[in-house]
This record gives sequence, structure tokens and C-alpha cells, in this order.
Amino acid sequence: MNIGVFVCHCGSNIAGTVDTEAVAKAALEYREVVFATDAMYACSEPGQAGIVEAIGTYALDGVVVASCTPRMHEATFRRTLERAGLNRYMFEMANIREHVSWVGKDKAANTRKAAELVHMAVEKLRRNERLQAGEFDIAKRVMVIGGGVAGIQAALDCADGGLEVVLVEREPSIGGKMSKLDKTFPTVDCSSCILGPKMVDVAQHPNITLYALSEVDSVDGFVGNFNVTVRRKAAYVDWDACTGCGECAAKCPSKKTPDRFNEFIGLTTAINIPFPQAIPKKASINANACIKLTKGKCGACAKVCPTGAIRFDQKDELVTEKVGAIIAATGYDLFDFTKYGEYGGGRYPDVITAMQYERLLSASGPTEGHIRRPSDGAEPRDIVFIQCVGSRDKSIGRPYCTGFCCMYTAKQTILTKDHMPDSQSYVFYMDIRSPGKNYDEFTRRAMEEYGAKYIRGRVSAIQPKNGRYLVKGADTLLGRQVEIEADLVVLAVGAEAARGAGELAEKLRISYDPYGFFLEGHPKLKPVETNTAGVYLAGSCQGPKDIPSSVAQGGAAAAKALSLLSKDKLASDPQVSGVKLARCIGCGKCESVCPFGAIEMIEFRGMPKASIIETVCQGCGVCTAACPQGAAQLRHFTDNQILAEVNALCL
Amino acid sequence: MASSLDELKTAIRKALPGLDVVIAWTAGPDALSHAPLFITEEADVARIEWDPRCSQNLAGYLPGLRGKKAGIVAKGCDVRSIVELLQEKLIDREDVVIFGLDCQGAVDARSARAALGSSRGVRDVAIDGASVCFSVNGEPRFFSPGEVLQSKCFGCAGADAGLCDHFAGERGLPPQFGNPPESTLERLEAMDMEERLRFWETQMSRCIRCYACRSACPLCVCQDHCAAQSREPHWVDQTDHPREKLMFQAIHALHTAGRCTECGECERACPMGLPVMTLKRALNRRIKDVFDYQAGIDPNQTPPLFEFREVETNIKEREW
Amino acid sequence: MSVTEGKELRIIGFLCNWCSYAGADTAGVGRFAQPTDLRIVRLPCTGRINPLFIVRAFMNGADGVLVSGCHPRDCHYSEGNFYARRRLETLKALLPVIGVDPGRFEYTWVSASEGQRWRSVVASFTEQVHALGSMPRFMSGTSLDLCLRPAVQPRVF
Amino acid sequence: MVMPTARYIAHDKLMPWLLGLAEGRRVLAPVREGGKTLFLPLREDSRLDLRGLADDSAKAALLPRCEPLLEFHYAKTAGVPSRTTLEVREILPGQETFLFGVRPCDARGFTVFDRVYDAGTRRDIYYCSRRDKTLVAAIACADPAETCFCNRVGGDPGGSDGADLLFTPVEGGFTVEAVTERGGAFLREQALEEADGKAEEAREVREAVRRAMPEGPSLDGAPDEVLRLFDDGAFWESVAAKCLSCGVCSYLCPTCYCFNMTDESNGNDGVRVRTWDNCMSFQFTLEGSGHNPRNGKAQRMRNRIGHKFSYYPKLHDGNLACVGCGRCIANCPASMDVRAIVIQARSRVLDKEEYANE
Repeated sequence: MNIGVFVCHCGSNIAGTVDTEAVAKAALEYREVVFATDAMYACSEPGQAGIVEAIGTYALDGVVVASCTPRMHEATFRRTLERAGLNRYMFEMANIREHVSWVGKDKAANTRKAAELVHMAVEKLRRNERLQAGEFDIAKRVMVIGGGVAGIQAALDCADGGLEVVLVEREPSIGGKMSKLDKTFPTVDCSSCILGPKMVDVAQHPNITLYALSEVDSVDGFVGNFNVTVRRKAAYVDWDACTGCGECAAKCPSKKTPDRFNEFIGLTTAINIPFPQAIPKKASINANACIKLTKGKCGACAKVCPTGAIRFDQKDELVTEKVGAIIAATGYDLFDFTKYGEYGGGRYPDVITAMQYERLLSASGPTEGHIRRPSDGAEPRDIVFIQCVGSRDKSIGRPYCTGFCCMYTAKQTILTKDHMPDSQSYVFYMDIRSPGKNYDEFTRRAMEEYGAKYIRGRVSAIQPKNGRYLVKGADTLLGRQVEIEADLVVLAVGAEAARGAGELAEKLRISYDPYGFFLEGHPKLKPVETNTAGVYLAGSCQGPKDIPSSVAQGGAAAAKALSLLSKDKLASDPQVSGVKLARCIGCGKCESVCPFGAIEMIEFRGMPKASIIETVCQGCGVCTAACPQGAAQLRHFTDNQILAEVNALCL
Repeated sequence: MASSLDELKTAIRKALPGLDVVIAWTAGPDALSHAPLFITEEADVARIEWDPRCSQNLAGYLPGLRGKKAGIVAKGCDVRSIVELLQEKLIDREDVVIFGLDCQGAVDARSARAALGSSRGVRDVAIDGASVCFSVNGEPRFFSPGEVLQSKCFGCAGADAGLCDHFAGERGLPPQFGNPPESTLERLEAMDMEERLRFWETQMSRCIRCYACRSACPLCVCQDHCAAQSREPHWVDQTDHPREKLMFQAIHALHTAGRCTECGECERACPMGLPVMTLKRALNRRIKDVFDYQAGIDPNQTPPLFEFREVETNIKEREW
Repeated sequence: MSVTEGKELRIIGFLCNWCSYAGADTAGVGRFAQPTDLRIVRLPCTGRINPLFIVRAFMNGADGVLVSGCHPRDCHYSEGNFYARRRLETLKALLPVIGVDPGRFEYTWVSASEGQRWRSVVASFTEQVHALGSMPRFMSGTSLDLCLRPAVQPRVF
Repeated sequence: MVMPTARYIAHDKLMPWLLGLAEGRRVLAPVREGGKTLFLPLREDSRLDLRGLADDSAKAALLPRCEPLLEFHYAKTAGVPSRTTLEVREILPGQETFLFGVRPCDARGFTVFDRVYDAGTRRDIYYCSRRDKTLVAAIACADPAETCFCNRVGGDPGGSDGADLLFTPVEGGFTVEAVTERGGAFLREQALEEADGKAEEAREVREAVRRAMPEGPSLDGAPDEVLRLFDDGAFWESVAAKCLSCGVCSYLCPTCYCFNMTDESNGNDGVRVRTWDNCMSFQFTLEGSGHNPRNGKAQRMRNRIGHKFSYYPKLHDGNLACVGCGRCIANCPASMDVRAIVIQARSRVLDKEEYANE
């Protein structure tokens, strides 16, 4: 084999702490290396051209590039090899940036380490095989998990692009957080007016199947062929029959049911349609509040339902959908501020979250758009807004900035003034984060036109005082303590990962960060992909986002799914297991450990043998490690290839 | 034991017409260890021997006889190997007839020869409670079990007669011999790490790479396709380095981890007297502690390395 | 070229591609400085790791071996790390018997986002191996003077 | 050349004498280690064990278990890395060796090797180099084991074939007699006392052991019988049934000389080694295509017996490739007995003849 080695400087990223020239020189001494050089940017156009040229000049049949992580540019260089007429698997990378130059300080040690990593790559490459990809059929359908604005956008874009879409929503209605908002910044347009039509589009789109009140139960399969089992939770109402007339809710005697949609500041009935614009507009029963379901008596709803849709005996139902791609758009949840003792820990009725305030502002909310204190229903005059509640605070494990609270607080001060011209808003803030189009102008309007008083500092305590609240804090700009008597305190609670996000990530076999947000394939270059092929991310499940970003990412995820599923077949990864029949003794150990059922026992000349179903094999290699004879070998990661790496590093 | 032998012969005579072969023991070239006997005709039944010299575990022959109806005479420890083969579906239960026996202990021919000086003139061996009696040229010579029996006989749990299709002799617990002689594992544990490495270096320098340890192992199902003699994969090289030979012992131990019943065939077969079961014993001990599993007990279990639990209660992972 | 030329020891890491290799990348992206002893072998999954690779590394003279994969339940292949955990736990019983100090081998789980954690794993494991020093090497044959010297060092530098 | 007269060495002088020899050369002698008696380089702390047959044969002295034949290195041409030259360095063994304490059967085993490796124009330089530099000192047996049968394969428990010196146990020590000229030259240089009357005692000892050998039919002259059973699959299946296909028999055998050759390399450097091989192993005849002409253990057993008692004798004037040391019998984990197999083969042929005659 003629091997060429290319050692990348990556500008100064590598060359700054690795002597790339010395590494190339060292590589020349390795077995079967006939050409070695260093290059400024191996991945750049001239860098790749240099590789193509060297392949021709030196008749290379294998290439090692020592540069960044293969997770970044392995695919790039494999294409380079293909352009030069080589098989894409006759390529290895030595990761001398993320694993060497960026983490080691000692240049001599880094250089030695880089040279050894190149040696390891060369020895592995010497044992590489020219693998050929096969093809497999795919399901041209996509599942979108989560029906907030990101999921809605993704679903609509996919459906418009011709894909069948299955949209799964945990709540009884799609709409997500946005459907609870009164107005949106910085335009102060009505949230339901812009979201509502999109929700209706979802309901009416012929390519979209909507499963509301449903959750993903399990996922198996792989890109192009996922099998997702969805748990359709019992609504106790036959939704095919329900017309959404609302008679049931009107007659329901259980009228003190906590109202989830209204953030628990109002009450609703045990059977209800969460809000007037709900999609699907179907009633469902809160089993914990329903008198019939808890005590066995009542059944008022069933008596009045004009279509006889009530089903007290309804059970959860599992349906399995075969899809080619999955878009996770599961959004976020709000930080539970009761962790903060200084804000009353939830004991003060008039210390509320911004989302609760949003419901108070909303014309379809429990107060029909009139701002009223939850404690006594009185109209407040002095309102204190506290920002960064559950954001940028290491002490409670939330060191990140939610990013959109500054904006919605500004919006709420504006709306407050609109609702109650005599009111006065005070905002305690740490920094104003408003780096979006028309955003900073918007916060200035709140201060300058709407008279919101911004105080830079933290609140140290809230104390009840004569039916009002004494808010004590610091003004760090003036360097003094401030005390404000407020009728209402609104906390700008931050975003955190949606409950159950970790479990869903495990089902989808994607990664998540320490806070539970799903991990993108690359922070810059693969912001909507994940490390699992065919699974994409949209909206705040990947990290807190405002509405335009969520919509943009929903569209981006849809574009990824559309491009993936635009082909009739997908190329199968040839890095799968294979069984050498002459060595296999048919003991079946591989079959028993395969996580994918990709191994079947066959009979060959009267002897039992294992056989890999290549389109099902995912290439994990569990079988290879279980096979005592070494008959089952994971291609591209064979025992001999890994042993060669071990021997190159130490012998 | 004489009556057990008669019972056994009767049972085999009766079953033989329905079987292709029955594997038992008979007198061999060495007076201290009996040889395997493959019985296909009734006339052979008379040659069967049964006494403490029936040391060889015959279970290893069964996978090679797959497809035939085979009877096998088995001590309690041998039955555990059969259980393991059944677990791994390497033999078919309906094709195997197990003739269980009431074993009193099995002679370790190597130590017995050392104790006696020679195997010449040995006519009979009997175990009576705490002593082993060899009749040599008509004279009885007594030894303690620790001197002449296999180490596995200490703490023997006896036969699970339930699995045997026939059982000759008295059911019940075998004799208990008290504490076993010090094992290599215990000796090693008293050494520091480098001494342990040097210990194996010395031991393995004697190894002649005959692979009898593997060939005799009833669970080394790969046999002709053993990784030790393969270039693809190339786990060990062919040089005479003790490191390579120890590497093979590690391969054997890890391949039989959770499967090895400590039948002792590997050490019995080793012509160089190497303590090759030590590694397997160490792994078994850990597997018992961590996975609460012992090989060769229940034919319906799965060996522990071929399954898992999502929450492993006995694994204490390190916090970093 | 031998790593022992500096003050380094031979430490080999077997990392799964999806979590820990990416976690090590994350540490790199974050410029989390680490000791330079470790050399990483990239594998698809910890389930691919035959414990014998680790034995082989020690036989060849490695001073430490570190395995890292996805956290339990996070395996890209669902179950690979569950098998790995059992295999590696079993391996832990073998190493000290052949004279490899248990402190020379560790396995752990590091996710793609845990760059900081990866740094601290590398730092503490490297420190732990340094505290044990070099692994004693096997002498070549002792019986009849007929053994080979170990196969050859790669010649560079 | 006239042989020197017989000498005598007392038991208590033996070890110091051997250690003295070890100063200028390697002395291999049967030494107790790990519960076994093995031929190992003699050191001051060695426990010499001359009670009987050692557990391994001494063949490794002439045909090591693993012998490097050559080293190779792929050298890069300076400035032209695409040009690689293969440098090869032959490794010739060169150590003077005194091989002490083999038994007459073992020494006779070397004559089996000599016919193969030192056969006129076909000389194996590695073997011959070792043979030339090794002085073989055999000890006549006094106490044959149950498994000994040299007398049934043309050998002699007091014989000296293949040896340079013959030691014979007598009262208080050993007599030492030169067998070959090299042995004679060596013995002349040794400051050992004259044996005098002890030489006669030695002759009597050897005579006595010849009488003490267990009797049995000769295994000589079986070539045709074994050949006639070549296609008798049922016979070989039955005798091989209990065989485990391990290599204990051939690896301990003083006459088994088969080897394998492999290149072991790492990076640019490698070594070609020759290692013992064994015809009981599946790999022995495994062809590159995957086909194996000796696929089953019965065919392999047929080869082992056939080679020792038929094919080799046919090529080498009737000399068997078995010297009757009995190690294969004593150490077989499945208690196989090569004597019994040859006898069975004979009677099987007789049975067939009788059947044919009827």
C-alpha cells in the first residue's frame, strides 16, 4: 500500500502547539508511508486539491489526514478521496486538534503525541478494506414530536414538501407556550392571531396526522426506518365523535379543577377544552378531578353530550408509526421559582410568574384581560418585575441565560401601561440582553415611552406589608439599597429543559447536555442535526429560543428531513458486521447479544452459522466482542485493526 | 462404590439399544487415572470402571457427538459442565442421557504420583471419610485428601441428581474434606503486583503451547477455530515470549468467564503443571460477587456476559 | 519514539464515537488543558471493546488503560454499554491476578457535552497512573535462552 | 582414534563439575521446576533431578520451541520515501551446549532428527549448527517406568545411539564413557578419575535394566499394516474417539520434528520464527482455500501413527520415528496409548486377512 500523510496546521490552531513539520517528517518513517507533508488548511479547497494531486503523483492508495476531529471532517476528506478515484474507506484521521493541540500545553509532548496518533492511524489504515455501500428502502414519512410553534412549523413545511407527517403532542392541544402568550415582542402583535392560523393549517393539512394528548413510548429502527410507538393517552372522550361543542364543560359539576392552560391561576372543569382556539378542538377529562372517575358517580357530561362521545372506560392506546426521520421539538418548561426563599418560595399569592401574568393580560385568560391580583382581585398599581429568576445563577445549577426574558419583561411593562395607564412598573435586572432585530429599540421604548423604571440590581427579599409587598433590593448603579412597595410582583422565570426530556433523548438515542437540552450535531455547523442519523432538533428543546428562532429552526429541521427523504433509497453504511463462515462454529453468542436482531442463524453445508442482516446491523460491534473465534468482525473496526492501533501505541 | 458400579452397568445395558454411544471410564495405561471408554456394544459394558481414579470430565466430548444419541457417565462436577453446554445450546437435551454417580472424590493423578513415588503396583483406590487409601501391591497406603485429591473436591456441592436421567448410588451430599490446600490464587494474593507478574513470567516460560488446557476444556467450543492459532484475528503472536502465552491464558479465561465450572480439566491436562485455572477462578469469584451467578447450575439461565441489567445493583461505579 | 522519553507514561483510551470521543472533542473545543499522556482509540461503541484489547495493551507495556462510553441508557446502540459494563467489571478481576495494579484500569461514562468532566477524568486518571509509575515489563523468554526479544519499536525522532 | 578409558564421577562431584562446565557454555540438564523435571539452563540454585525420565524431551536443545530464523527491516531511502528496501539479517544459532542427563531414548531421538535435518545435501543450517555445537551426555536407565517401551521399538535402556557420552549409574556415582570422537576429545580434557573396576559394574547395571524392561510384542515392522488400514475410516474413528486433538503427544515427543514458520512484525520491523507444530492440530494441514485434507481427528491420528510406524520407516531404512520414551502415554489427558493403537492396527489387519481367507 502507498500511504500519504497530510498534517494540517489549521492555521495556528494546531501549528501553534504542534510542530506539524516534525510530525510529517516522522510519518515518512512509518511503514508504507510514501508521502507526507504539512498543509495550512487541509480541508480548504487548495488543501483538498493538494491531497488529490498527491494521490495521483505518488499513486497513493490510502490517505491519513492529521487535523481536527473526524467527527468534523471525516466525511469531507472521504469525498476528497472519492474525487481522486480512491475508495472512501481507505482513509483515516488523526485527531491532533481537539485531542492534542487544544488540550496540551507542551509543544514537544504534543508533537510526540501527534506523531504517535498518526502512527496509529497509519497502522490501522494498512488494514483497511475497500468497503462498498449498499442501498435500502426508506419510509417517506416524518414524525414531529411536540406541537409548539417550532414543531408546527416543521410539520407544515414537511407536509407542504410532500412528506406524510405524524405530529405528536403531549397536551390536549397543540400550540405550546406561544398559545398562552397574549402578545409577542417586539411588534406587540396578538400571539393567537399569528399562531392560530398555523394551528388550523395543521388540523386541515391532508398530509398531517395529529396525535394530541399522546407521548412517544418507544423508538426502534434507524434512519429511514424508525418504528415509533406512540401512547395515545385516554381522554375519556371519543374524539372521532366529539364536535367540540362544549356542552359537557358547561354542565360539569367539578368546577374547581386546577387550570393547567391558565398556569393554575384560574379554575376550570374536569372535562374541558383547554382554550377556545385549541387544535384539536376536543374535550378531554382530567381523571384526577372527574367525579365519575374518582368516585364512580355523576356522569353529567355523558348525559348532555349530543354525540354520546364520553367514554369513561377508555384506556391508553399504543399505535406504531413507521417513519424515515424524526424531528424533536419538545420545547421547554419554566423554572420553578419556589426554590428561591427570598421571593417567598411560593407563599405569597401576588408573587407570580411572567407566564401567569401573561394569562392575566390575555383576553381569553381567567380575568378576560383585566389585570387583577390573585389574592383579592384588586387592580394593582405598582408592579415590580424581577428578571433572571432561574437564569444566570450557578448556585441553583442554572448558569445559562434564557435569552428572551429581558424582552418579554419589556413587553409586559408596555402592556401593563396599556391596560392601566395609572400603573407604574419597576424592573430589577442584571443586564439587558436585547441583541435582535428591533429588540434594543423595544426595551428603550418600554423605559422611555412607557415609563418603566429599570433598576440594575438583585432583589434580596420580598416581605408582605399591609396587603402589599415590600420589595427590597440593591441599585448597583447608584450604589444604594432600594425598597419598593408593590401590589404585584412578576418573576421573569427562565427556561429549563422540558420534563421528561432526558427519557425522550434516551429513546431517540441522542445526547443531551447537563441541563437536559438536546445536543446538536455540531454547535455551529450542525445546529439542527443530532449524532443519530435521521433525528433532527427544532426549537427550545435544543436550548432556550424566542419565537422567530424557533420558527426558523423548525423550518431548518424540516428542510433537513425533506432533503434526507427526497431520495428513494438511502445508502447503507458498510461499516457493519460480517461473519467469516469458515471460522464460525455456530455457537450463537453473537445472535444472543445483538441489540438490533440483526443476526440470524442459518445452515451452511449442514452446519449452523451466524449471518448478518446488513441493512439491520447498525455497526455497534457488540457481536464482534462476543465472538470467541473472531468470526464476526465489525468492518472498519476489526480486531486486527484495533490491535494494530494498540500495537502502534505500545509495544 | 462397587454397588454403584453394578447399578450403573445395569442402567447402561438397558439404555444402550436406544443410544449410539455411551461414554464411561475404563482402566487406562496409567494406574492412577482411568481412561475414557466409548461404548457401542454391550460387551464393552463389562469394562466400565468406577472409582476415585475416574478424574477426567467426559462432558467435553458431547458437542462433538451432536446429532447422535449419546449417553454419558458423569460425576456431580461433570454434570455442571453438561448444564453449561445445555445453557448455550451446544448440545440437545433430548439427545443426551446422563448417568449420574455418587462420587466420593476424584484423584489428582499428578499429586498422587508424587505422593506415591510412582504409579506402579497401584491396584485400587478408595476414599473413606478423611483419608484416601491406595492399595499398592496388596499393601494399603493412606493419604490425606489434600495430598492426592483434586482441589475441586473440596467444597463439592455434589450432583444435582435431578438433572440425571439415571443415578447410581446414594443421593445426598458428598463427603466434606474441610479446608482445601492453599490455592495459587491465594498465594498470588499475598504477593505484590510485580511479584505476580514475575510469577506468571516464570510459569509461562515453561508453557510449550500445546493448548491441551484448551483442548481439554469442555467449554472451549471453538476448538479447531481457536483465536490462539489464528492470524485473522491475530491476538497472539507465535514467538516464545511468556507474555504471548499469558495472553492466551487471558483469552481462555475471558472466553470462559461466567461459563467455567472450574472442572479443572485445563490444569489436569497441562503437561507442564501450570496453574492455568487460577485466572478462571478469579473471574468466577468476581462474577459470583457482582452478578450473583454460578456457572453450571440451571440449564435455563444465560451466562452473565451475554445479558445485562439496566441497573446493576452490585456494581459500584467510580465518581470522578 | 517512546512516550517515556518525556515524563509521560503510556495511557491508552478506548472511547466510543458517540459520547466520550465527542466529549473529548468538547473538552478540546473548550480548550480544557489536560495531561498529554493519553492516546485515544476511537471505536463505535464501548460494546465493541473486547476486554482482551485492554489485556493486550497491558501485555504490550501500557501503563494505564481508560475506557469511556455513553452513560447507561444513553448508548447510541441502546445496549452496547450495558454489555461493556459487565465485560469490564469482569476484566477487573483478571488484571490484578496477572500483576496489573487495579488502579491502572478504569472505565467511566462521559457524554458528548461533558467536556469539563472529560478533563477531570483524564487529569485524575493520569495522576493515578503516575502515582503507580511504569508498569513492569515482561522479560522475554527465560527458559532456554531461545526466546525472542520483543518486536520492534517504531523508529521516529 | 582411540577412545579414552571410562571415567568415574561421584554424586557429590557432579554438580560442581557441571557448574564448572557452565562457565564456558550453556549446560542444559533435567532440573526440578514447578513440580516438573525439565531441561533448563543449569544454575547454582538448580535442583538437578536424575531420578528418571524428565517430563519434557530434550529436543528443544536442538529444535527450539520457537527459533528466530531471520530479522527483517523495511528501510526507507533517504530523501526518496517511496523507495523502500527490505533488509534481511539471518540469525544463526551459535551457543556451545552441553546437554546433560538425557536418557538413551532421548538421545536416540536425535538420530531420527539427523536423518531429516542433516541428510547429505539437505542440511538444515539451523539444526546442524546447534547439533554441531551440542555435546549430548546420556544417562543409562536403571529404573524404567510403566510407560517405557524402548525395547519394543528397537531401542535399549542402556544404549548410546545419538549421544556423545554415556553416563551409567553405579554405586556412589556415575561412570562416564565416550561414544563419539567428539565425546572422547571432550572427556580427555576433563579432570575425572578413572573408572577402573566401576566400568564393569556399569556394564552389569545396563544388562540388568535390559532384563527389567516390561515385555511386550515388538512394534517394529508395522509399516505395511498401517498403510493397509489407510482407508479404514471406522478403525481410525474408533481409536481417535477419545483424542482431544491437543498437541501434548507431539510436543513432548523426542522424535516429532514438524514446524511452522510465521512472520511476526510491527511497523517496519519483523522477525521470521520457526515454531513447533503438531499434526494433531486442525491448522496443521489447513489450506489457504479453507479446505483441510485432514479435517477430522481420525485422519490426524492416522497420520501420527502412520508417520511414526510406517511412512518414516519406509523412507529411512526401517527406523521407526518412535523411541519408546512413553511421554505421550504418561501425559495424554485422555489416556491414549500409542502401543495399544499399533497392536490394534495389527490385529485389525489380521482379522481382515482371516476374513478374506475364509
